[in-house]
Amino acid sequence: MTFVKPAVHHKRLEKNALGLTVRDYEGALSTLCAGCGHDSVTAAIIQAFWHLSIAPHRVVKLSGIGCSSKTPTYFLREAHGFNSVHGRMPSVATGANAANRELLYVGISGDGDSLSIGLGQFCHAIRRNVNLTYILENNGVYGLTKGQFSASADVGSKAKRGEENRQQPIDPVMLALTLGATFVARSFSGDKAQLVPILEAAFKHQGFALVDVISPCVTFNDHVGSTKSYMYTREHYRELVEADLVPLRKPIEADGARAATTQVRMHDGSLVTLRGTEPGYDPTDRDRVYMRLREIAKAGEIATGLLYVEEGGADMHEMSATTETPLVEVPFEELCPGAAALDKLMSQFR
Amino acid sequence: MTFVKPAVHHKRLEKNALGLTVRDYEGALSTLCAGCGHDSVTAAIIQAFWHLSIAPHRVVKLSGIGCSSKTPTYFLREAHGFNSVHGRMPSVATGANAANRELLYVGISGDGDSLSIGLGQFCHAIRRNVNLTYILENNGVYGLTKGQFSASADVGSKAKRGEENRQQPIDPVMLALTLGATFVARSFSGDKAQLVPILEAAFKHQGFALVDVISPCVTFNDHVGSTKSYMYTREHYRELVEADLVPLRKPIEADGARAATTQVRMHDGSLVTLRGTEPGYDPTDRDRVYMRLREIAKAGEIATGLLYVEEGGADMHEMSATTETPLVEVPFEELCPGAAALDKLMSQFR
Amino acid sequence: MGEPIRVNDFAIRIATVNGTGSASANGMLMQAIFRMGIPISGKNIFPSNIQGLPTWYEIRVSGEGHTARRPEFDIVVAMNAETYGRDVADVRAGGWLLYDSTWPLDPALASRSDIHYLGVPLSALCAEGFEGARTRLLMKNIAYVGVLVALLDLDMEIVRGMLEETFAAKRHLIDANLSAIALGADYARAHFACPLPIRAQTMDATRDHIMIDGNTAAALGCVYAGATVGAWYPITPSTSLFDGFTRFCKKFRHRADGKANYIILQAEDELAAIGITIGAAWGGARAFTSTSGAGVSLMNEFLGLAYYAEIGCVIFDVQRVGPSTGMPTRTQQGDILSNIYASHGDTAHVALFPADPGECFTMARDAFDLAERYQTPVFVVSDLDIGMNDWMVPKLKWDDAYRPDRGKVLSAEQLEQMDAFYRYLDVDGDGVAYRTLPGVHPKGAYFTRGSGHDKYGKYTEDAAKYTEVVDRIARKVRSAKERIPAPVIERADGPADFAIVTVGGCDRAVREAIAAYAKQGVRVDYLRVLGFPFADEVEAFLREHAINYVVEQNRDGQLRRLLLLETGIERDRIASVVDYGGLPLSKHAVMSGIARLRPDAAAPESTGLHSKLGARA
Amino acid sequence: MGEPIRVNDFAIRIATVNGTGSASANGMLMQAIFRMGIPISGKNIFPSNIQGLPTWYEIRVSGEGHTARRPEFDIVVAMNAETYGRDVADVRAGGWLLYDSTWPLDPALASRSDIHYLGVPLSALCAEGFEGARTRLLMKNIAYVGVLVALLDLDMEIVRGMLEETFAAKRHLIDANLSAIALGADYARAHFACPLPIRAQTMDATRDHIMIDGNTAAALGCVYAGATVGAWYPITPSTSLFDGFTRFCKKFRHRADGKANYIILQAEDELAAIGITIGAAWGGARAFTSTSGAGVSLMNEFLGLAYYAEIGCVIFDVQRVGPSTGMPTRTQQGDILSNIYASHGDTAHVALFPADPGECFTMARDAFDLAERYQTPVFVVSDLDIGMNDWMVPKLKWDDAYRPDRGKVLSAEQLEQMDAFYRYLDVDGDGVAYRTLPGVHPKGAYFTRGSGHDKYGKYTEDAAKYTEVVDRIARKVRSAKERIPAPVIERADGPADFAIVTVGGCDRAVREAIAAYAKQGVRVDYLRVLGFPFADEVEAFLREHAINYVVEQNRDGQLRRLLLLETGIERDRIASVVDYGGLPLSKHAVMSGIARLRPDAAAPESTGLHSKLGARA
Ligand SMILES: Cc1ncc(C[n+]2csc(CCOP(=O)(O)OP(=O)(O)O)c2C)c(N)n1
Ligand SMILES: Cc1ncc(C[n+]2csc(CCOP(=O)(O)OP(=O)(O)O)c2C)c(N)n1
Ligand code: SF4
Ligand code: SF4
Ligand SMILES: [Mg+2]
Ligand SMILES: [Mg+2]
Repeated sequence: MTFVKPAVHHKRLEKNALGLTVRDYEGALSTLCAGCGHDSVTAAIIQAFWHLSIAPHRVVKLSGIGCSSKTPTYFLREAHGFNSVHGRMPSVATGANAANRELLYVGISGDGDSLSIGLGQFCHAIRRNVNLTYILENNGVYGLTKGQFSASADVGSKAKRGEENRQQPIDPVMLALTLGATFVARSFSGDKAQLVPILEAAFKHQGFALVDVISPCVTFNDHVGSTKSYMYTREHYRELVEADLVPLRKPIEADGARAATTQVRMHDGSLVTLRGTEPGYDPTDRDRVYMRLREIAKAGEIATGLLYVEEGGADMHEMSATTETPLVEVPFEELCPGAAALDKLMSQFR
Repeated sequence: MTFVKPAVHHKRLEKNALGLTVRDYEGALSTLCAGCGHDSVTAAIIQAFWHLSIAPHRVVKLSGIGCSSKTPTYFLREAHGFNSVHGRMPSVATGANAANRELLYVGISGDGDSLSIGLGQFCHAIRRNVNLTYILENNGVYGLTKGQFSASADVGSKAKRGEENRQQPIDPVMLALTLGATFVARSFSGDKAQLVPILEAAFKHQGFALVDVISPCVTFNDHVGSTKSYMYTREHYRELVEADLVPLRKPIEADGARAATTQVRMHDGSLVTLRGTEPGYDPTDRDRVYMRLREIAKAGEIATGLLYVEEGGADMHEMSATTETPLVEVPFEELCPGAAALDKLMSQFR
Repeated sequence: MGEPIRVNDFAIRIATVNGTGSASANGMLMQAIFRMGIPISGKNIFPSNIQGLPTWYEIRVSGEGHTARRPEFDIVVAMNAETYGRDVADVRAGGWLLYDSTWPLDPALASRSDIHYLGVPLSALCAEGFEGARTRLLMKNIAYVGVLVALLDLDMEIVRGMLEETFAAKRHLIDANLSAIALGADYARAHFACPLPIRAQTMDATRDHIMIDGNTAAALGCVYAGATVGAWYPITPSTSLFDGFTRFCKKFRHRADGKANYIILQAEDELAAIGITIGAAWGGARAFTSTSGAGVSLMNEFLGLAYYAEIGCVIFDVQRVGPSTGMPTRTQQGDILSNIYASHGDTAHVALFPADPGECFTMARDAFDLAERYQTPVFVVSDLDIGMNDWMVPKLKWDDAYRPDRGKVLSAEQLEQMDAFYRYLDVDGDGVAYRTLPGVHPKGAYFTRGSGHDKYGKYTEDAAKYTEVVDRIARKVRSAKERIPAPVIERADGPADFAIVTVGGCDRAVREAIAAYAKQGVRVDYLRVLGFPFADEVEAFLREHAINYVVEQNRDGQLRRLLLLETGIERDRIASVVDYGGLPLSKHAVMSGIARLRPDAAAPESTGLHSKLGARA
Repeated sequence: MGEPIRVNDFAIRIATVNGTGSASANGMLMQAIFRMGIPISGKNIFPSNIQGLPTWYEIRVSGEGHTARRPEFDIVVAMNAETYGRDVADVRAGGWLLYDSTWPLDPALASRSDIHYLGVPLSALCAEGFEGARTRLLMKNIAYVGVLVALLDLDMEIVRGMLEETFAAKRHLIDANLSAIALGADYARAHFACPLPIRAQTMDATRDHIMIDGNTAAALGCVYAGATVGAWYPITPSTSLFDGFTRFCKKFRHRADGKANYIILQAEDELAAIGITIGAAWGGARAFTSTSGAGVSLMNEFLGLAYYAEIGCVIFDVQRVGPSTGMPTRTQQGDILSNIYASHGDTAHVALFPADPGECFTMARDAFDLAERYQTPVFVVSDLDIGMNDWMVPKLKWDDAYRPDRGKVLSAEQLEQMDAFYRYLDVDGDGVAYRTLPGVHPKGAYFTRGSGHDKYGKYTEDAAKYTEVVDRIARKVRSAKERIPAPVIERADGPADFAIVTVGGCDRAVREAIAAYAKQGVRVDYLRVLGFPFADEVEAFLREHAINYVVEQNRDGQLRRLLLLETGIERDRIASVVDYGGLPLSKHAVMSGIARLRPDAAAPESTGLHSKLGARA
């Protein structure tokens, strides 16, 4: 397909429902390389939060270690952030979410962080269905340690110095589908028009939402021969599903102009409209999605879009029957059984 | 299906090509619970090694920690064994294999060992295609720590004390297929007739061979309500592919009596004959295998057999272009470049 | 027999096969004696396996209140033919071997002339008295309890009462148990002179006490301290801590709508368990994990993060024999240093050292207060002996006036009024900075990281800005000594000949040794450290004594090393007495250890066979 | 100017933006001076980031051969407007600031009256002289080299020769570089009095030396020692060790058929890296991994296994600032204790402490010999400064007579003749048991485990059998001190006023300090530990001195702590002098640290501005 660079909307001064401008969703200045895909993802995140009118301080942003994992500093300066240790963001996010289920959790990771050292935690966060948007900024290399192949490097992909990767890549999308993830998307840092609505839907999703974003590393993996370069991604890009989120606040209008849509109602009532770009693609049929993605991969193309979504699954708290009140807010008086109860209990130990 | 307990062949005194009896393939007395599925797997391993006439001391047996991981003591007393740390057998096996590619490596693990703490290493050993038979003795619980759910516990499966598991299981077979494993089998500790030939084929396979064996824990997970009990497994058992290995030594005879067979030539030239028990099942078509297994799982059945096999893939050493000579045997004189070369090299550092 | 009568002063070892149901029989025996008002303790010496291997249960009865392990067995109940050899050898000279005489004893084993052989055909009696293989097996255990009821003169009314309580509505079980006891007791009375010279007699020393294991008590402490997030990965001997926490939460922590006021996450491994704990603590919950040495080894990187990013969380290390897998069902104090200095780089972690289940309960609470006050990981350093064995301790008490010390947390109101908030600024000059919780207020937002940061929380690679923060952290952690419980100090009557310094579960054996020394006229001062960083009293005490024997259960003298590193004491004034074979400490080990270092010191008095002490099981 | 002429004694700091190609320009400068025969060293102070942030390169030139960092800069080359402020401040009083005068300097920055401002319109010159943005950017770097060639009077023939070597057939690159140099040099000669009072002059002190970083040298050592299996996970600052190993293996280790005589596995994380290393060592290969602190933290459990199961493998810890992620591009010696006592339970690991790349090479070799001899993990404790910076060391040498010490390995023939083989039996009474390799002989088979085992290799939970093995292991590891390289000891002329004890890369700065003390008439004895367990000489040396200053680069005085724990020295005779901000050690830090403890001791002499030393970058 030909790739159309998304129109950049200059909404700088426009205000959202909270009266905030896009600026209010920004963070510190990026220290990444000029042109790094991760910076585009950051921009899309800012856009999505702004667009959804989410109060920045009700967001928690977490990451592991890597260039990608640095990015939480670059958005939402009013959100608590946690740049944890390499590959272990999922557990930290799980714990934070356990303590306070009311906040919105967004985790940023890289392919090294998620698929090498962090593979176990990544898979188990999916299994636990932690209510977390997991953005995997996928560039096929370890950027911060200067360009070694990561586990998502494709067979035959060439490193900057010329070696060819011979190991099978781990595809986070296929893995997530296999592990039962309830929201699986892939996009491209260069396609903000696609990425922003996917992120919006992910933020609304109740449960673990994987957003795998091909995010080229201009310094170590953007050369000819790399399969994670801008050029390669653009040339092999195939959009399967366009997503569009209609937040609860807005009246839902029928979009008569476009056919073949699926609508998924998110936890908070908002609607995601999914438009398959090929006939018969059903983003709610896990197995058919899996097969179609395999075919596309075999054809050497990169399937993108909100590839699979299943709303209504129990997240970690539901599986644990945790109280609706965030645990941090339950008063101590309700937590401590008190002296009398202890005294009574003691008789069982005699 | 009805389940037929395999006939136990008393070959105790029969000798194999090396002049060894089954006894020569045994190990220390088991200290597992009477009736533990793992002991049956041990018996099958002994049988398979004996039948293939593999010299015990040319085998390396490794494990992590757990009841399952204790079993390497119970077979092949003349083989070096390594009971390593919990969940990390794959890396130890990878290293041992790196040092000496000529030996036969068999790793024994449990579902806790492989799918919880060890999930990352498990996946990466597949990705690296380490030449290793990986036997996962799967009982849905942590036996050695007394019966907690493991990551392979099915949704709705009941623990002995009554709690119900609510998390999605991780199915090692589906995972291995997704990750590109070249040999994927599942069997049942109670079905030695099926298990032994699968193990034989696995031992012959060049590369990573997963043998997932449902192996009931009679002490903590064999009650009504458990989906990894003997009873449940027997009742939901579905054999998809019968395997039969014809070692290189024996003349290969055409088996006219059975149709619908696929023959796969193993690395050493021996042939595995696969007989699909349902029409159209092709154990060499990864994607169709994946789909069929999903269907069977959805129908509440457990697919067994040598489910997928692909011979001829490059294993870790081939991908690394390592010399055929085991590295442990390369003489030091060949390894050390010597004083003259160093002297020459030094000029580059001025 | 010539043996003098000894009341409420004996030790029994019961040898069985694990998985055969002897645990409840042994528990019954314990409880009966305890309810007779007699101080008692039980040590379970079990294999790392589920079923079919030798296991021992040791009961110490002591009217004087000594409840340390006493590896000098008056009676050995030998129910496992596989271990007859060592079981016969383990009877003290003059003691009794109780065995199942359904089958004759191997003559080689029957040849000790210095002990009494008491054969009871337990299997045969049960085969006659009961139906069904499983019932017979179980009732054989109850039958040996019956034999001991007669031999030791236990109060049958108490036993009956216990059974009625336990089985409540299940009359047939009460009857079955009672008749099994009768089988044993009647046979004993018919064939042996009952009671034996060693025997039990009702007293009133356990009224305000309970029998409890440390993991259960610690779990209860976590519930009472208000912990809401628990993350763990199963590992012996810490598993029962989370079993207990789960049980108590189910009991105490469900709201009216049935919803849980807590969340327990069985993690995929220890890295995830500590990650979840840190995440939850950072999010504002009282969060903890529980593990053993191997788990702590895996948590090292994360512990360094929590130290440097200043996240207060609680880790229970129920120690077992290490390094590596070691002996998972044996006790040791081998992780003292690896807990306190966990992680690469310069670190030191706050730690509490409970000596028994009572302290597990209170220290669990204290650990959360310290963690939140000092914003740093706090270890509760327990061990298998404390965590899994049955200890007699005063009833646990709770003060309803207690409220958690959350330390310096800024509320939304406080933040609203501030110009700016900086996470790592030492505003009060006490080394502890203010923290904020996520979601509370936009002004409270900051970026937590394990990479270099300055006091404003900003990323830095600047030497001075970096060191300023780590220097404050060092100061902060050192200052925790002010809130660490003071050491237990007990002084001899008059000037001491020497001092013993110890930690954790060594307490009982050391006290018993000191009592024995006192009887021999040797005066010993006693100190037990309760936490790290050491309170000032610790060094002051050490300085009082020319020689301090540091008694602990590890090979390399880790507490002694810690004292050497973290106090100013001269090395010659602290000497190591170690015992690290994996069994709970005994007076004997303490005294013989000291005797080895100090030829003039009294060796433990002996009432029998000692040669193989500790080397068994 | 009044400044006296100082030949071959100056320090330059070059401030640029990372990712702009200044590294090769700085390297050219270094090489030119080195080839002029003048001792030199380079320190790269770089950010943990890939492109666009401030980075500094420091060059120390010292005819006397002092190559420690000297944070007192005669010339600062300020090429990064973002850091002009600190760069101006970092020029010593009387020194020179070289800046790009294409744009005027902010008057606030131009106001130091005690330094000389040398403005060169580098951008303008390059814009004129070259085409294309990238070329102009690169050539600007070469142009400042040109300026320095003129200012310092570097030998232009040497520079030309270097360029011809480097670009060989690429004439146009040689020409471009030469003209960029000419641009700078000509401008300097036209506008400034060249050379400056500080300047270079050809000498003959580097003839038998090379410039190399420690990671490259260590990698070469591994190749020469016959390592065949390397497993690693990328982490700064250890990554270049495996880059080097890969490069040298490609060069030296392919057989005639093109096949590799080695295997390098990029593991999925550090747990896998050490697991692979242990597996390969167990399988009989010389195997190693390389990491930094965070990696070692993750390896703790596996290291305990290797210790207890007695598997000899080699771990390079190229230390950076910790705990946690810390400052990944700054140096520290913060992992000394976490290396040596890695793992829960009682452990102690053998360690070697190289001081420079030369020792990285020899100690890599020694580490494998020790690992196989003592069947235990061996650390090579390097750091970022040693590992990644450019050091001048004598050419590496190799003795072709060297053969690996495989320790006690039984061959098939030996096994064939034995009745029975037991893995953990102390046959020779030296604490080291015989081992066998998989696949060699049926009689050699045994079961390796991290769980309790007796000396026959059999599983055990028996106290005596367990302790027998761990006691032997303790003895074995202690005995390694016999083969640990002896400490470097250098004595003052006449009785010493005090001693300095140090480790690793502190060597150069400490020696420089000692030389300075000597000039002031203060006599200082010197000891540098080369490994652990400490050779006996270490304690003997400490005992000779009333006071030993232990100089090291971490907050808590880890070497001092190790000496306290592992020698018998009194605590008052070892005092800590620490520097842990992440920059390579300087004489100044050593002397001012000692002066703080010892008011009578001389402070470092000063030639200029010192106030912000070390606090920069
Ligand atoms: C325990 C540990 N090991 C290794 C590292 C070094 N390290 C930092 S980032 C990184 C890889 C990052 O790769 P990726 O997640 O793909 O992020 P990218 O930089 O490509 O965005 C590594 C190996 C570390 N920080 N911690
Ligand atoms: C690091 C570490 N954590 C925890 C344990 C405790 N542990 C021993 S075995 C085991 C689980 C074993 O489960 P599985 O692999 O399924 O084996 P099974 O016993 O069921 O055969 C656990 C958690 C350990 N040995 N090491
Ligand atoms: S190195 Fe690659 S991933 Fe890292 S900031 Fe630069 S372009 Fe981005
Ligand atoms: S506990 Fe379960 S898995 Fe372990 S030995 Fe017993 S039956 Fe087997
Ligand atoms: Mg990446
Ligand atoms: Mg299991």
